[in-house]
Parts: sequence; C-alpha cells; structure tokens
Amino acid sequence: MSEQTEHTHHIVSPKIYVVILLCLLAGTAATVWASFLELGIWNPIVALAIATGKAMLVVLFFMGVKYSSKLTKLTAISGIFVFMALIGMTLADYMTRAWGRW
Amino acid sequence: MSATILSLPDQSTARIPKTNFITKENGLLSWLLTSDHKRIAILYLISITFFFFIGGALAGLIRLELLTPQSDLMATDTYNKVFTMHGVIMIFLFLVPSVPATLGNFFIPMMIGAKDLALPKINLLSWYLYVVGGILVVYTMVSGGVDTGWTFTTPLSTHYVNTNVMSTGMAVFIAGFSSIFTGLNFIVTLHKMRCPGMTWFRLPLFCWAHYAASILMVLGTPVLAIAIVLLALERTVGIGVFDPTKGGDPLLFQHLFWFYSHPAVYIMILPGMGVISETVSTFSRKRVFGYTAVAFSSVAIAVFGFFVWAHHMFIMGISNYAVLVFSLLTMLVAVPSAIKIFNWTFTLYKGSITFETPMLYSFGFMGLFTIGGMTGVFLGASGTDIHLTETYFIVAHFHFVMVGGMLMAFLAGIHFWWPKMTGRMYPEKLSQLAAVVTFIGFNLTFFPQFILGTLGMPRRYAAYPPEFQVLNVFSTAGATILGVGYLLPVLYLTWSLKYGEIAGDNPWQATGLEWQTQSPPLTENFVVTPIMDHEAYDYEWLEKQQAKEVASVG
Amino acid sequence: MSDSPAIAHGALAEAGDSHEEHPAYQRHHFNSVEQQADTTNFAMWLFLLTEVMFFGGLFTAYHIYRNWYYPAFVAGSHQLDVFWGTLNTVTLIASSFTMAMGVWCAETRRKNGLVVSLVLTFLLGTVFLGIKSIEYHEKWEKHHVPGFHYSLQSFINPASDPAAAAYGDKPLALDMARHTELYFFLYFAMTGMHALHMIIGIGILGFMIFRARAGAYTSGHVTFVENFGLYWHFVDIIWIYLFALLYLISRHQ
Amino acid sequence: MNEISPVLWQFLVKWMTNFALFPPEASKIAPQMDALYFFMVLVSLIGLTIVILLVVSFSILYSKERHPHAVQIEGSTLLEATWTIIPLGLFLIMFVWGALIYFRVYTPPANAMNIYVVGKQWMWKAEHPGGQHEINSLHVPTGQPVQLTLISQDVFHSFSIPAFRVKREAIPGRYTTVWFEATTPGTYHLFCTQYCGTNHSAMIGDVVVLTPDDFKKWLAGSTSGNSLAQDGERLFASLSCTACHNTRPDARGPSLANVYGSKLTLSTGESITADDAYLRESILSPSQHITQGYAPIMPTYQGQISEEGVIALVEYIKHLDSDYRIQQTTTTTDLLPESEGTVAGQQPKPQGKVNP
Repeated sequence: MSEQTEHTHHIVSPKIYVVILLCLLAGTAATVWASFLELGIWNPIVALAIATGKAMLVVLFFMGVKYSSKLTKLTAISGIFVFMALIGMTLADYMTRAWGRW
Repeated sequence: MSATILSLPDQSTARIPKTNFITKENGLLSWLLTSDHKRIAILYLISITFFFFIGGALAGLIRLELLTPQSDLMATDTYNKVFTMHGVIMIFLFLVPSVPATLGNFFIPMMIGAKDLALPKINLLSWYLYVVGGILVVYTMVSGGVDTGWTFTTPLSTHYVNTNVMSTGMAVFIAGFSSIFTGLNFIVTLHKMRCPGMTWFRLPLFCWAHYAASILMVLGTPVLAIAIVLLALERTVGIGVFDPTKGGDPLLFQHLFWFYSHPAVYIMILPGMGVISETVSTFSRKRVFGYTAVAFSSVAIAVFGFFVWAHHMFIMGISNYAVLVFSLLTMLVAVPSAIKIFNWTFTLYKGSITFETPMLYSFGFMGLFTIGGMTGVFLGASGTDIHLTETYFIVAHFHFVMVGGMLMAFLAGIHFWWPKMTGRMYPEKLSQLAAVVTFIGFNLTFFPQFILGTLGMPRRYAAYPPEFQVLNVFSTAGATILGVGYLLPVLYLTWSLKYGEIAGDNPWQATGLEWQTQSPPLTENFVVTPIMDHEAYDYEWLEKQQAKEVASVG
Repeated sequence: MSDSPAIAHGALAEAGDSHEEHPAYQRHHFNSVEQQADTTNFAMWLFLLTEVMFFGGLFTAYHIYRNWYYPAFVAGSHQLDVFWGTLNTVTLIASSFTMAMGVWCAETRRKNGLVVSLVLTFLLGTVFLGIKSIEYHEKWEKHHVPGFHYSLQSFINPASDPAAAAYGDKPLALDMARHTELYFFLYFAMTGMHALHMIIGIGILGFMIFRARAGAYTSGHVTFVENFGLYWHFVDIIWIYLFALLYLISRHQ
Repeated sequence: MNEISPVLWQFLVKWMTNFALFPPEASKIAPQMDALYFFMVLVSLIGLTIVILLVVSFSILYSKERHPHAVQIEGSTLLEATWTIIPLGLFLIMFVWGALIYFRVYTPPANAMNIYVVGKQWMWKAEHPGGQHEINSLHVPTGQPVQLTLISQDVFHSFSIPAFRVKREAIPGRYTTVWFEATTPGTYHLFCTQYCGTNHSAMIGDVVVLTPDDFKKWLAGSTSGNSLAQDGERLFASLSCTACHNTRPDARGPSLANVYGSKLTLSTGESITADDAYLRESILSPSQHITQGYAPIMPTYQGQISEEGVIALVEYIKHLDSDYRIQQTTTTTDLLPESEGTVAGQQPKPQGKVNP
C-alpha cells in the first residue's frame, strides 16, 4: 500500500461517548450561565472559549480525530489555520483603519 | 532543423491498439455516464475549447472597438457587457479548469500508477456542474449579458445595474463547485492512490503542482461561494450587508471576493508550471534541477497564496497598516516563482536539448512568465501600485501571466501528451510555426499595454484620449496574429485524429509512468499495477528499460 | 446548493469487475478495502474543510458588524429566546451522541442498536428543526425578517415588546435600531444555512435508516455511516458556535 | 504605391505628432514614484536578460547535436540559496521604498488646502471651500499642497490623475483622501479608473494647474457667491440643528465651536479626535458618536442630506471657530429675513453669538 494505513480501525467505547456527552452538556450549561454574568469585555471571550472547548471535544472524540491518522489531524488543523487567516487578516484591516488618518 | 528525440514505430506496420479507453465502449451514454478519468478529461477538453473560442471572439471584439479613440464599433453598454463576458468566461470557464480538468484528470492517475481517481463519480459530477455553469453563462449572454465586470463590484452589482447579475452569479457558484470537486479528487488521489514504491519525492512535479493548486481550490472557492450568496441576497432582499446606506461595508465584499480570486490566479498558474516541469525535463533529457526546491516552491505558493489578497485593494481605503502587511507578504509569494524559473533554466544546463513544439511553448512560457512575474512585483510594491492599479498595466500584467504563462503551458501540455491521449502525432512543422506565431502575436498585443498602463489609460474604457491610439492599434494588430496562432492548433489537432502518424507507446522517450503503457491507454491504465523502483526523472533507468526491450525482442 | 455528501454515495457497494477475490462493496479501482475506507474518510474531511471556509465568510461578516454595531447586536440577541436556544443546543448534542453510538453499533455489527440510534438521531434532528421553525415563525410575526418590511418597533420602544422589556433595554436611537436589521440578516443567514445542512443531513439519515434495516451497514462495510457521522458532528459544531455567537451576546440585566 | 491617400495621410500625421510614451511629471511625488518605477524596470530587465541569456546559451551549447548525452545533475543548494535570497532582497527593497511613497501620498500634510470631490455616476463634482463648484474639472495652484477629500454618492469610482501619479478610490459611505503638490502649470487628464457602469469611460475631465496668482484670479472669477461654509450655515439653520446645537448653557446638544480637531470623549468612554470623517459619521449615524453627558436624542439624517450637503455642513462646523467664520455667520444671519429660517413653528436661535 502506498502509505501504511496507520488508520487502525480504533473503535471508541461507548463509555467515552457518555463522558463526552456529559462534558458537552456541562459546557452548554456553563456558557449559558456565564452569559448571565456581567463580565464586560470577558463575556465574548468566555463564550468563545467554552464553545471552542466543546468543539474540540466533538472533533477529538465523536469524530475520532484523536485516534485517526496524522493526515486527518493535519487536514483539520490546516482548515482551521486558513479559517483563522480569513477572519484574522480581514479583522486586522478593520481594526487598524482608525490608526492612520483614513 | 536540429535533430529530434521523436521515435515513432514503423508507420507501415504500426496500428492504434485495438482495445483502449476510447474503443472499450461506444455510444453517447458510455461517454456521458462514464466514470473513467480519461473520458471525463476528453469531455472537459471539448467543452473548455468551446468556451475558450467564445471568450477569444469576445476578446477580438474588444480589440476591434479599441482600434479608435471614440466608442464607435458598439454602444458603451454593449462594450461593457462584452468585456464582462470575456472576463467571466475566460477565468471561470477556461483558466481555472483547463490544465487540471483536462491534463490533470487524464494523467495524474497514470503518473502515480493508479487505475483511476479516488472518487470517479465525483469527477463526473464535477464535469456536469461545469456544463451547467457553462449553460447558465451562455443563457446570460443570450438573454442580455451582464455589465458589472468579472469582479461584480458592489454596490454597482447590487443596486445600480439591471442586467443578469443573478444568473451569472449562479453560473460562477455552480462552476465553483466543479472546481472544488476536482481539487478534492486530486488531493485524495495523490495521498491515497499511489502505486507501491511511489513515494512523495518520486512523484512527477506535475503532480506536486496539482497538489498545491488543489489545496487552493478546496480552501479558497467556498469563500467565493458565500460571497456570491451574500451578493444575491443583497441584490434581491436588500439585507444591507454591503450597502453603506444600511450600515453595511462594500469593502467587505472586496475582502471576501479577493480572498478567493487571488488564490484563483495561483490555481490557474500552478498546473501550468507542472506541465512546464515535465516538458523542460523531457526535451533536455535531464532530471529537473533542484527537484525538491521546485516541489516545495509549489506548496509555498499555495500556502502564501492565502495571505496576500488585499493587494488588489491598496487604493480602496483599507488601513495603511494593512497595506504594509499585505505588500510584504506579496513580495514573499513572488519568490517561489523566481525559484522555479531559475530551476527550469538550469535544467537545460548540460542537457541534450531538442526544439519540438512543446519545448518552443515552454521557452515562450519561461520568457513571458518572467516578465509577467516581475510586473506583478510593480503592483505589489504599494507605492507604484497607486499609479499603476486599475490601468492597462494591470491588464498587461495578468495577460502576460495568464495568456503568456498558463495558456502557453496548456498548449505545451496538449502538444506533449497528444500522442498519449489519441495515439496520433500532430504535424511537427506546422505546430512549430503556430507556436512562433502565437509568441509574436502575444508580444505585439500585450507589450504596448504596459506603456499604455504607465500613461494612465484606465481599464474597461470604450473611449480613450487620442494620444493612446497608436499603442492600441499595435495591440489590435497583435491580437489578430494571436487569433491566428490559436486557431491553427484546433485545425491540425483535429486533422491529426484521422491522418496523424501512429505515435506508439513512448514517442518522446519520456520517463513518466504514463509513457510506459500503450497509447491511447487502456481503461484501467495498466495491465498490472506498476512498481515504482526509480527516481522521478530517471533517464538511465529508461535506457536500461529500452535496452532490455531490444534484448527481449531481438 | 448540491452539497449533499454525494461522496458517501460514491463509496457505496457496486459490483466492480473483480478479477481477484475481494468483497462485493470494494470499487474496482481500489486495491484493498482499507484503502477505500481511508480514501472516502479523507475525502469527507476535505469536504468538511470546504464547509468550514463557506461558514468562514459569514463569521467574518458577523465579527465586523458586531464590532461596529454592538448595541444593535445586543438588542437583537435579546429578541432570541435563550430557552429555545439552549434546548436546541442540548438536542443537537444529544443527536451527536446518538450518532456516535450509531457508528459504534455499526462497527460492532449490532443491527438493532444501529437502527435505534439512527432513528433517535433522526427524531432529535427533526425536533431541532421544529424548534427552529417556531423561532422563525415568531420572528415572522414580529416583522424581524430583514427585507420584508422589517419593523424597528421593538427596538425604538422596547417597553412595547415583552422580550426586550425582560432585559430592561433602553430605547435605541433610530440609526442604531436600523442596524438591528443587519443582526437579523446574519441570524437568518447563519442559522438558515445551518438548517439547510440539517435538512440535507436528515434526508440522508432517512435513506440510511432504510438501508440499515436491510442490514447494509452491519456486515463490515461501515464507511457510509462513519462519513455521515463526520458530517453530522460538523453540523453540530457549527451550531455550538452559532449558539454562542448569536444567542449569548450579553444576557445580563 | 505612388502616393498615400489623404485619409491614410491624415492618420499618419496625427499618429506621429500626437503620440505619447510616458506621462508628464507634474507633481512633487511624480519624480519619486518614477524613480522607484525605473528601478523596478531596471531590475526586471536585468532579470529577464539573465534568464534569456542562460536559456539561449544553454540551448546552443547543449543542443542534441552538440551534446548528445545529458549529464544528470541533482541540483545545488548554493544556487538555490542565491536565487532565493537575491530576489527576496530586491523585492524587500522595493517593498520598503514603495511603502514610503505610499504613506507619503496618503498622509496629507497639515497645511494642505482641502478640496472636496464627490463622485457621482458618471461625473466628478469638485467643491472648493471658497464656494467654487466644478464639474469634471479641477483647478489647483502650483507650489501649494492640495488635499482631496473624496466620497461617492452611488458606486465605487476612482479619482486618477496620471500626470500627478495619484489615484484614490471614491467609496460610498466613507471619506478617503489623497494629496499632491502640483509643480508645472498645464492641463492634464483626469480619469475615473474604477468601473462604474455604462458611461465609465465618459467620466473624465481636466486638471488645470495654474500659477498662484492665476489661481486667485480664477477663484475670484468663478465663485458661486456663497462659500461652502455659508451653504452649510444655511443648511444648518434649515435642518433646525440650531434647536439643540446653540450657545445657550442648557442646550441639548454640545456646542460645536472649536470642535473640529479637538479630542472628544464619547458616551462609551473612548476618546476620539473630531476630524472630517467623525463629523460626517455623527451627522449620519449619531447614536455611536454621542459626546459624554448628552442624551442620544439626535435623529439620523441618513438619506435626507446629499453628500454635497454633508460636505457643506462639515465645512461650516470646521470653520465655526475662526474669526472669519464668526464675522461671516453674523452678517449672513442678519441678511436672512426672519421668516425664511423658521422651520415648522420653531424660532431659529441666532447662531452668530458663539461662545468666545
């Protein structure tokens, strides 16, 4: 085979799925609760942090990236990287517009 | 002329092999429902040539109009519709799909020793999406055209024109998905379908270039899709996302549009570079100089290609500090192209060079792409961009890179692999003449436009001040020669289908796996899956192979 | 938008011309079943990348307009019901869980377990869409659908609207109130695109339940279920971000 | 062909005499930009000749007859390094030089004379502060930095003067600026270079550069009677801005005297300098620009005032502090008959008395 398929077909046991489910539900509760607090600038940061945490759980366990090949991990990371490039560099323009005079 | 490496079988006895991918099944349905990557490549080749000549005719109309300072050949809004259609057809229906969908589809599986692409049905779906997009573009042309330019600048395209922006947008949206599926197919195939022994650094550079272009296709095109969906929503429902009176920002559309459209120019040029690596290596009988450098510079272009898009917007009022960032990154992305040009040049060193048509087109590519690349740096440096942007300097720059670069490479690839695709040779002398005519016509057409650009003649003008007329007359004269140069190949290539000499398996004695099987190839490409036991461009291995064959036959 | 995972269909078993012995569902151009499974899995991941970039454009627009018109976004998000939003998130997480269980059942060849979890995922998905349609209907009633004679009533004087009054919103100036239309455009664009992906997913789920009952996926060939699982989890992740960004901008008094 | 037909002859004469190869250099920035341009042309020519020389010489030296057996060469990291670092070095030089020119062109000096330019589908309208209004033409003096504040009323346009080497996009919804200092008197082309619809190619005009005293004569000769500030003052009154922005201590709106250029703290706590863009934004979407301590009750005028009207208002507010304006406002208010200034039952407060 061209590339040794290290994708040994790892079957994730349901116990892990249940634990992840509970973590996700806890995360949802936490983020809803956090949004009722007055945290000023920290509100969006906390909300996004919890959302990213939940997303990581889903990606690593439900989608099984944790057990899959380096290639799948690289694909996921490159996708996020270009997504960040789009948002980051566009916002860089909008944030620095006020610095110079127009 | 000098000696040639062409070695054809004895014409009296040579025959086209009885069973090959063309004769395996016949009937229209066997072509329209095929999942054979080679047949899909032929379908693409026919549809792409059709759209290329519509775009070419529109280019001719533009050049005729610009023969005189006044706009007298056609009304100004007709001229606007003609150059918009020229842009949309040439970019979305010719430049983006041409080399990947025809030569890439046909040869990537053969080069890596696979029976077919990883997802054949998706490949066919990609062609059908292309055809649906094409039909929508033809419908747009027939039912009144669109006059927003291929860049669909908002708020012009959303509030100030009443032409078919919606149908063009849908056409580009659907053709975009065709490009996504082609790119996705190539990445999966190159990762998962390589034959035993075919490591990444034994892959032909053609495959590396397509791998890089496919990354851009897969990650860039969806952003264009969302930009068009938002444009359509803004135009129909008036949601205000790009409309300043409702608080939206028209520059947001520019950001989303150019986030795809700059990687799109690398999607167009990288496959062309892949073809040039193959032709330069074969016709100088040498391994490409600095194989890893060329391979990694393709991937470097793909990675850096995502961070430079705002150099199209330097004068549009984005923040001065963002201009610094994007101008610096544009300079970085220009370096890999320079590396590739010098590597091809040094491949010729100590080679054994012959000057068949593919090599003439490759020389044309190297010269014109160098000029095109350098003038890109003029526009990347933010200072000179103020004066040169949105003038004919830009038109000259991207025509040098796209027509001088990509189209020359496409013609080089078509001539190089024609014997493998059809089993027939094209007429050598006539095609060398066509290559030289194209080169001369090209330079006469687009070099004056650089001077017009520095003079400040704006893009997309139907009428211009009289002192620009002389250069425009040269440009139109060049365009007629270019037109002839592009018509010739269609004639003699179709002629060669019936009357061309029988090419045999390896007319150019090239080292790629695709040359080690019959031409035209079998449907499953190889009788037994090849084992790759030699480096990418191993001419010694080829000589041993031919010596073995002579010994076994003798 | 024909973006249903046609890829998954591509991997469906067709009797390839098997000159050497291999299972019926292996397509002719693959050398082994692992290669085929690996390939379609990788193809699915690449397809999900295109979806990430597709939603990326919307997220960029969201970030810019949220910074520019923050008060309008706060007032707009008060119009959304946190209860429905949380319930939807819980529903979708649960459906992700049942989908994961479904993949586990397919891998361990438990036919009934597979059918039950797929049906549960199907039901949870429809519940999600039901809740969504309730919310959309409520927006339609209040004329908060951008472009269709959008009314600023509940932003100019929030007292008249119980949802806004609950948070004691101060009345917005007219021009800021107008920008709430941008908020609702982003709301409908993002959740609408997400709902479209849900509808496609539920359609394929129905097809899969029908095939699973015929025992198609519990005889070793699980790639179709696995790939659909990836797609479903991806749609769940998108909703996790949408919930955080659209519903929870600032819920404190 | 014994003699050339008159028709063809007329073309040949016109072509040979009316044949341009390089734009004139008519502004201070032009020679600097041309220096960078010719540096780049030089580098490109050198690069091109190197590539062509190498390709041609290798093709001759190593053609098949002269060199039938190719020598396989793997590559050389030294050569790879040279043609990575040298192009990178050259490109970085161009980057820095270009960025310097870019910042010079798009950062107007303080003493620049401001002219407003409004792009509208298919014409340019230049508005001089002194009240001169020009369509598709722009008169500027030599030796004096001139800043253009551009805005578009509908779609993207781009104000381009090739002879000055300056170009700036006119965007709907936001001011963009560019400045230049003309050096040689004459008439130069003005183009719209961003595609803006059917008559995009007719949206052209002339930039007439005059010596300072010719420019004064022209100013005097073509004034429309009212300066922009006076137009702004009349609009300020007719839109009943004086109802809140007056000089009385209990005024509901902040006093606008000396507001231009001052540092303001907004109700959101951030502090910002009040420049043209800020004044325009606070007229059209006031709720984000409420000065601290005032209620957000100002209505939005989005869609009620044309771009020229906003320019006139901004001009008026900018000149509310200079003595010339106070004297100018008082005389204009006296000239205004009492009735004309009233709006629906509201008595206009005389705006003349601005707090000292």
